[in-house]
Amino acid sequence: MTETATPRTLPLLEVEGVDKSFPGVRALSDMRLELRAGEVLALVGENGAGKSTLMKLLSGIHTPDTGTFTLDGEPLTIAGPKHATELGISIIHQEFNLVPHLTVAQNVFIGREPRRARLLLDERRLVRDARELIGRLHLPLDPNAVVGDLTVANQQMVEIAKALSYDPKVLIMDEPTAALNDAEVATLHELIRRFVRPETGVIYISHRMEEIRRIADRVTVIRDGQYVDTVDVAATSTREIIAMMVGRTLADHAGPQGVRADREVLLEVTGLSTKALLKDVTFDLRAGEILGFAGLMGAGRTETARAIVGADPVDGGVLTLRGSRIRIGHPADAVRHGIGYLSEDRKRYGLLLDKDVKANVTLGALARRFTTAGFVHDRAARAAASEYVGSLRIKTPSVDQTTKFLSGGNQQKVVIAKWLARDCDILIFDEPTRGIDVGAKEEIYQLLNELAEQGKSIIMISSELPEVLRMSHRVVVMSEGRVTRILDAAEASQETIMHYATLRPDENVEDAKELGLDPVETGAAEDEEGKA
Amino acid sequence: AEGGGAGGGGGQPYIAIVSKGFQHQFWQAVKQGAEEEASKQGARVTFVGPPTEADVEEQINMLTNDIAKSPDALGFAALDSQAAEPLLQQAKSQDIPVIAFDSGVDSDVPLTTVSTDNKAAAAEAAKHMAELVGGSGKVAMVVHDQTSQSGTQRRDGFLEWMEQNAPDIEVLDPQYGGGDQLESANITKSIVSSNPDLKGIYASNEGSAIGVIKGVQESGKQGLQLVGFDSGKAQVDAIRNGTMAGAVTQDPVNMGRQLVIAAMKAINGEDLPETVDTGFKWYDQTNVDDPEIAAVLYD
Amino acid sequence: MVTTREKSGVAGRPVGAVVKGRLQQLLAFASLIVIFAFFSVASPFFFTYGNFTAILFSTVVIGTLAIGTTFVIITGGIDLSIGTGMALCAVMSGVFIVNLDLPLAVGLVATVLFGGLMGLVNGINIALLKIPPFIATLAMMLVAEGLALVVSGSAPIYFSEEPAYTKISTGNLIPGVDFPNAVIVLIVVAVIAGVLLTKTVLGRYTYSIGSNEEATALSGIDVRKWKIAVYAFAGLFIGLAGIMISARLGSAQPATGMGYELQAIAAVVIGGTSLSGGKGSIVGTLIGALIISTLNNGLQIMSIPQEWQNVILGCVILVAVYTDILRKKEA
Amino acid sequence: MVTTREKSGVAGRPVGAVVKGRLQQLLAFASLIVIFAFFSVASPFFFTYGNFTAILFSTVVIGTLAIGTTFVIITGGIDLSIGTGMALCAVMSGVFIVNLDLPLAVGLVATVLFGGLMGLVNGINIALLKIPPFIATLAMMLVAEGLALVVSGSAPIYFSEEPAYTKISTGNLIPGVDFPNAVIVLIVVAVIAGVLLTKTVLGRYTYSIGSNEEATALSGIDVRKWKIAVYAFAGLFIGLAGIMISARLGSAQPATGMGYELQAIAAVVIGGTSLSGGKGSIVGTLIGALIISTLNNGLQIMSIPQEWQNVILGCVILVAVYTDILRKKEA
Ligand SMILES: Nc1ncnc2c1ncn2[C@@H]1O[C@H](COP(=O)(O)OP(=O)(O)OP(=O)(O)O)[C@@H](O)[C@H]1O
Ligand SMILES: Nc1ncnc2c1ncn2[C@@H]1O[C@H](COP(=O)(O)OP(=O)(O)OP(=O)(O)O)[C@@H](O)[C@H]1O
Ligand SMILES: [Mg+2]
Ligand SMILES: [Mg+2]
Repeated sequence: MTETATPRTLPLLEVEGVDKSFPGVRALSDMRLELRAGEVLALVGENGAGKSTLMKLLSGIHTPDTGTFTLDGEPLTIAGPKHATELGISIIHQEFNLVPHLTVAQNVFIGREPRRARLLLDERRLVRDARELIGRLHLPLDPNAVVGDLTVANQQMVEIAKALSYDPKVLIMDEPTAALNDAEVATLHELIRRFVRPETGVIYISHRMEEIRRIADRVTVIRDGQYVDTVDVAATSTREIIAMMVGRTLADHAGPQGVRADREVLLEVTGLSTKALLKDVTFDLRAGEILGFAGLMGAGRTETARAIVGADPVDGGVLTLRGSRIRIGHPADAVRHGIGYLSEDRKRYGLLLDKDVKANVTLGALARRFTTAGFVHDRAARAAASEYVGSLRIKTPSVDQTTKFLSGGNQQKVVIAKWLARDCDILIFDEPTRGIDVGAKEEIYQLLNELAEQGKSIIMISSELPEVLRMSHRVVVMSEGRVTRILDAAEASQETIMHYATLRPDENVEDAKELGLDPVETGAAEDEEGKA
Repeated sequence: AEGGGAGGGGGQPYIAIVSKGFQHQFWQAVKQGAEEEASKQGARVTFVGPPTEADVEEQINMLTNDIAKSPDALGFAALDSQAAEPLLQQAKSQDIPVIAFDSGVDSDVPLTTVSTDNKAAAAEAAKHMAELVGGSGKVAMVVHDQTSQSGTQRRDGFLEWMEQNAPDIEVLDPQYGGGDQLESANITKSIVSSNPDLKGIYASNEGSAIGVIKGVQESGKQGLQLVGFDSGKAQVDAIRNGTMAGAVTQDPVNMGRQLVIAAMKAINGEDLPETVDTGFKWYDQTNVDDPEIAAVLYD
Repeated sequence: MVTTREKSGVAGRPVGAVVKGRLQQLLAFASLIVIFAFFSVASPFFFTYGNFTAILFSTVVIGTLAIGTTFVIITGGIDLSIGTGMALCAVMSGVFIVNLDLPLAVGLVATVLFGGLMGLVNGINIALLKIPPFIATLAMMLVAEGLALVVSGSAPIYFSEEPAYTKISTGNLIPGVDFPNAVIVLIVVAVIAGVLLTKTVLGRYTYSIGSNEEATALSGIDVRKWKIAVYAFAGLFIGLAGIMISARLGSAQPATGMGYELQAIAAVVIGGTSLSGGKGSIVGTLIGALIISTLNNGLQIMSIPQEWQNVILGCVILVAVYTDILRKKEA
Repeated sequence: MVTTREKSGVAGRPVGAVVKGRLQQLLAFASLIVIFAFFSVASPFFFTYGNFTAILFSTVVIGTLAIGTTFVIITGGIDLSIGTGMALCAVMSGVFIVNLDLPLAVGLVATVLFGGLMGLVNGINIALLKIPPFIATLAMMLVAEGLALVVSGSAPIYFSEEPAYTKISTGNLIPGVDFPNAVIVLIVVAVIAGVLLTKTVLGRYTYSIGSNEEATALSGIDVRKWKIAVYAFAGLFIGLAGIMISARLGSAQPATGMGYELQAIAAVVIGGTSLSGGKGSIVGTLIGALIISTLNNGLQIMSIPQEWQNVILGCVILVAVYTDILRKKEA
C-alpha cells in the first residue's frame, strides 16, 4: 500500500449482476465487485450481508443463480473448488477446511502431494517443500504437527499457507484475522504486502476497521446482499464506512470507569495450575465487574477459563465462590454454580451445527427454564429463542433455521444467546466478538455493560487490546501460563499491557527456577534437534 | 496311553470332544451323556463346538486347539470331513485315538463311528406324515439348515421317502429357519396363510419344531398334522396335548455315552466295532410315556 | 458435490415447514406402501387381515429392540449387546418367574430392570471408562451370550406353569378381535418412546449429545450422566424384548439372539437414523422394522426359493433407501 | 473429562513425536503380551511352537478381512459384507478352478478380482448413490449370502482334484520348517497394505476422507472416486480371504462367513482404529486380530468350559481396551 509505483486500474476480477438464494434466504442480489490488479480490496458488511457467500461463489463452492464473472477480461464459469484454484483463485475460508488428523505439511499440499511414482508419496519432499514454504512465509508452524492439535490461530496459519501455496492470482481472505492477535496480524499483513504484485490482487474481508485502513487500497461495502459502494480507503473515514455498512451512524458509547472496589468478591481463583501450561494463576472477580484478560496467543487465558469450568483436568488450585470453596470436575458443576463459559471455538465447542437456532439457544437453560417434570415446553422455548433472535438481531429466516446455514457472525450471536438464556452469575466470554461486525460489536459491548450493571460478573478474554481497554474494570495480563500483572483500568494502556504480556518467566524472579520446565522452550528445543 | 490332561486330574484319562454345535439342545444332550459316562468311568471330558453348523473353520480351529492338548482320546463330529483330514492324520501320528460321532467322518482315521442315521430317521418321519395326512395332499417343510449335514439329510430323507412311497403327496419347497424358533414361527405363518389347503408340516429339529408349533397356534389354523424332530419339553408337551402328532427322536444322550465308552475302550487298547448305531425312535401321544421312549427324550 | 452444497435447509418455516415436515414423514412410508402394494398384487394370500397381524406380530421383538437402540444411535453410539442381551433377559425372566416363582408382575419388572442394568453397565463403560461403544457393547454381547447359557444351564426354561406369561404376547386384550397383545405392547412402547424422545429433556439431550458432545458438555449438561441414562434406558427395551420373545415362545431360549442386533440396527438405519448421531425418529425406526418384516413375509408368501429371498431382500433395501434419499433431496 | 482438548504446540515435534509414536505402537502390544504371558504360565500346552503357529494360522482369515476393512473404517465407513462376501468369493473360486477348470493362477486372480468387484459395487452405492455404508454393505451381505447358495447349489465345492490349491494355505513354502503358507500370505499382505496405507496417495486420501470429507473435497480431491477405490481395494481382501478359507478347508463352504464381519471389525477397533474415521493402522489391526485369536486359543487350551469362554473373552477385551485408553491418556 505504500510503494504506489504501478497504476492500479486494470480490472483483474469482475463480478456483475450476481444473484444467489438459499431456501428462505436471498443471500445476494445484483451483486457487483471489481478487483483491480495490484490492489488489496477490502469487503465489508454486517454479519449475514453476504460476504462469505460471494466468496464461495468465486471459489466454486456454490454456483450463482444469475450473473457473470470475468477474470483478466475473460468471461468465466467456475466449475468447482479445484477449477477455481486452477484458474488462479485461492480462498482462505472463514470456517476452516482442514483435515484434522493430517499434519501441517500434508494439509498444505493435499491433492498435490509430491510423488515418486504414480501412487507413491514422497513424504520427505513434502515436508521439505512445506518447511520451505512456511519459512518463506515466516509462519510459526511445524510442518509435522498434527493440525487437529493446533490452536485456532495456528490452524488459520495453515489455511493461509495452503492458499498461498497455490501461487494464486487472486487471493480471497474471509476474516483471516478473526483468530489472530496483533503480532500475528502484522505478520499476515507483511505477507499480503509481499504477495501483491502488479498482476495479483487480494480480496480481504474483515470486521476490524483499523486493519482495513492499514492494508486495503479500496473498500467495497455491501448491505443485505446488495452492493452499496466502493471507495478509496485513504479518502474515506472509518465513520463513513461504518455508516455505509449499517445504514446509520453509530454513537460512541462510554465504557466502564474503573475498579468496583465497593462490590463483594464473588469468585476467587487461587493457585490454579494445569499439567500443560498454567502455573499458580490467582485472581479474584467482583460482583458487577468486567474483568479483562489480555495476553499473547498461548498465554493461557483460554486454558484458565477451561480449567475453571472443569473442561480440562486441573493439577492444583482452589476456587472460592461467595466465600465458600467449590469443587468443579465437569462443566456441568460449573454451570450449576452459575459459571458459564463461551468458547473461542464456536464450531467445535459452541454449537450444535446441525440443529436449529432454537435448540441451540435453549440448550443450556432447557432443564432450568423450559421444562416441568422433564417435559419440554416447546412454545416457551420457541418464544424465548425468538426473543433473543430479536434482541441480538440474529439474522436468520426463523428460529427453525439450521445453525450451520447462518453466517459466521450470526452463529456467534447464537452462542451468546445461549448463555444469556442460561442466566449465569459469572460469565466467561472467550473472544466474544470474534467475527462480529462493528455495529453488532457495539451492541455486545452494551450488553456486557448492562449485564455488569445488573450485578453479573464477566471475565472477558480478548485478543483485541482496544476492546479490553474499553470494556474492563480491571485487566489480568497473562504470559506463558502465569498471571504477570493485574492492572486497574486507570493504569491499563496498550503499552503497560504489552509490557506485562511479553514479560518472560526468567524476568520474573520468583519463577526463574522453573524456566527449564516451560513447554514453549522445550518444544522449540526439540524442533531444533529435528532439523539437525 | 499316557495319562494327564491339562491342569490336574493326574492320571485321569482325558477325552477331548469337538462337536458340530454347542448351544443347541441336541448337542447339550450329547454333552450331558458324555459327561455322565465320563464321571462313571473316572475320565475327564471337555466339550466344544462352533456356534452354527456353517462355521467349518471355527471347528477346525477348535480341533487344532484340542489336539494341542494331547488328549488321550478325541471325539469328533465333522462338519466337513475333508477339511479335518490333515488334523485327523496329525492326531493319528500323535497316537491319539479318534472316535467319530453323529455322522460318519469320511476318513480312515477314526476307530469307530458312534452315529445315527439322519436320513432313515427323516424317512420315518415322512412315513408317519404320509399316514397322518392319508396319503395325499400338500405338506410343507421347515428345515433348520440348507447346507449342514443334519439339515440336508433330514430334508432329503423326508423328500426321498415321499417321492418313492407317496406320489400323491405334494411337498412344498423346503423353507429354512436356521433353527431359530422365532424365525421358524414367522415362516410357518406365511406358509399357512399362503397355502389354505395345507395338510401337514414337517420340522427338522427342535428349534424348527417349536417354531412350527407356535406359528400354527398363532395362525389359528386347525387340523394341521405336525411332525417334528428331536425332543425337548416344548415339543413333548405339544405331542402330549395333541398339537403335534409326533416326532422322531434320536438318542443324543446315549450318543454321548457311547462316545465315551468307545473312547475309553480305545484308550485301553480294546477292540471296537466299526460302527455303533445309537438309533432313533418315533414317539407320539400313545407312547410318549413308555419307559423306553421317556428314556431317550431330553429336556 | 460436497455435503454443504445446496443443501436444502428447512428454511422459511413456521407454518409451511411444519406441514412439509409432516408430509415428509408420511412420504417416508412410501417405500413401505409400494412394497405392500406389490405383494398384494403378487399374491392373493398377502392382503388378508390374518397376514397383516402376522407381519405386525413378527415385527414385535426386532421393533422393541430397535426402539431402544434408536436412542443409543442418536447419541452417536451403538449397541451390539441387544441380541444376546435379550436372550439373557429371557433367561432371567425364567429364573425370576419359574425358578424363583416370584409373582408375575414382580418377575416382569425385575426382568425389565435387569435389562436396564445391562444397559447401565454399558453406559458406565462408555461414559466413564471412555471405552468406544462398539467395543463396550461387543464385550457385553459376548458376556451375555455366555451368561445366558451359564444361568440356564444351557437348557430352555419353560413357562408351561405360567399361562398368564404367554398371554402377554399371544393373548387378545381386545375381546373378540384377533389382535395379539404383543403388537399392542409394541405400539404402546413406541408411543412412550416417541414422547420421551421428542418431548422430554432426555430426548433433547440425546439429540444434543449426538450432534456435538463437546458443545453439549460445555453448555453445562452432564454428558456422562445422560449417556449412562440413555444406555440404561435402552437396556429396559432389551429386558422387554426378552419378555416378549420368551412369552411368545413359551420358553426362554438361552442360545437365541445372536444376529438380532444387526437386524435391529438395520431397522433403525433404514428408518433414517444416522449412525453418526444427532438425528432419527421412532416412527422411522418402526417403518424400518416393518419394511424388513414385510419383505420377509411377502417373499415367503410368494414362495420365492429361500436362497433368492436374501438376494431380493438386499436389493429391495438398497432401492428403498435410495429412493428415500432421492425424495429427501427433492423435498 | 469430556472435553479434553488435545493440543501440541506451535513449536514442534519432529523427533519427540516420532519416537513417542513408535513407543506407543510397541506398547500397544502390551495387552497381547500380558495375555500371552498369562496363558504360558497357566497351561503347559500353550507355549509351544506348534501352538504359536496354530494361533497364527487361525488369525489368517479374520486378519485378511480385517486388513481390508481397516481402510474402509479409516474413511469413516463400514463393511458388513465381508463375511458372506468371503463365502461367495470362496464359491466363485470353486466355480473358476473346479467347475470351469481354469488354470490355478487365473482362477486365483479372477477370485480376488471378483472380491474387488463386490467392493466396487459397494463403493458405487456409497459414493455415488450416497447410500449410508451400513445399509449398502448390509444389502451386499444379504445378496452375497443368497448368491453363495445359488451359485454353489447349496453344496460345498471340493478342491480334491486341485492339491496345489490347498497348498496355498496349508503347504510349507519354507522347506523343512513347519510354518503354514497361509501365515506367510497374511504377513505379505499386511506389509503391502501397510505400505499402501502410509506411503501412497490412496492411503493419504483414506485418512483424509475419514478425517474431514468436506475439506478433502474442497481441496480438489475427487472424494467419490477415492471412496470407490477404497471399497474396491478392500474388496480384493474379501476375495483373498475367500481363497484362504477355502484353501484351508479344501472346499468352498457356501453357508459360512456370517459373523466374520463382526469379528473382523472388532479386530480393527480393538487395534485402535476409530469407527468415526481418520485414524488407524495395519499393525494395530493385526494386534487386534491376534488378541482375539490368542484369547480363543488360550481359553480352550485351558479347558475353560465353553459357556464361560465368551464371558471371559468379553471381560478381557474390555480390560485390554481400557488399559490401552489409560496408556494413551498418560502418554
Ligand atoms: N448454505 C446456506 N443455506 C442457507 N442460508 C445460507 C447458506 N449460506 C449462507 N446463508 C445465508 O446467507 C446470508 C449471507 O451469509 P454470509 O455467510 O455470506 O454472510 P457474511 O456476510 O459472510 O456474514 P459474517 O460477517 O457473519 O460472516 C445469511 O443470511 C446466511 O444465513
Ligand atoms: N508452544 C506451545 N507448545 C505447546 N502448546 C502450546 C504452545 N503454545 C500454546 N500451546 C497450547 O495452546 C494453548 C494456548 O493457550 P490458550 O488457548 O489458553 O491461550 P490464549 O491466551 O487463550 O490464547 P489464544 O486463545 O489467543 O490462542 C495452551 O493450552 C497450550 O497448551
Ligand atoms: Mg462470513
Ligand atoms: Mg484463547
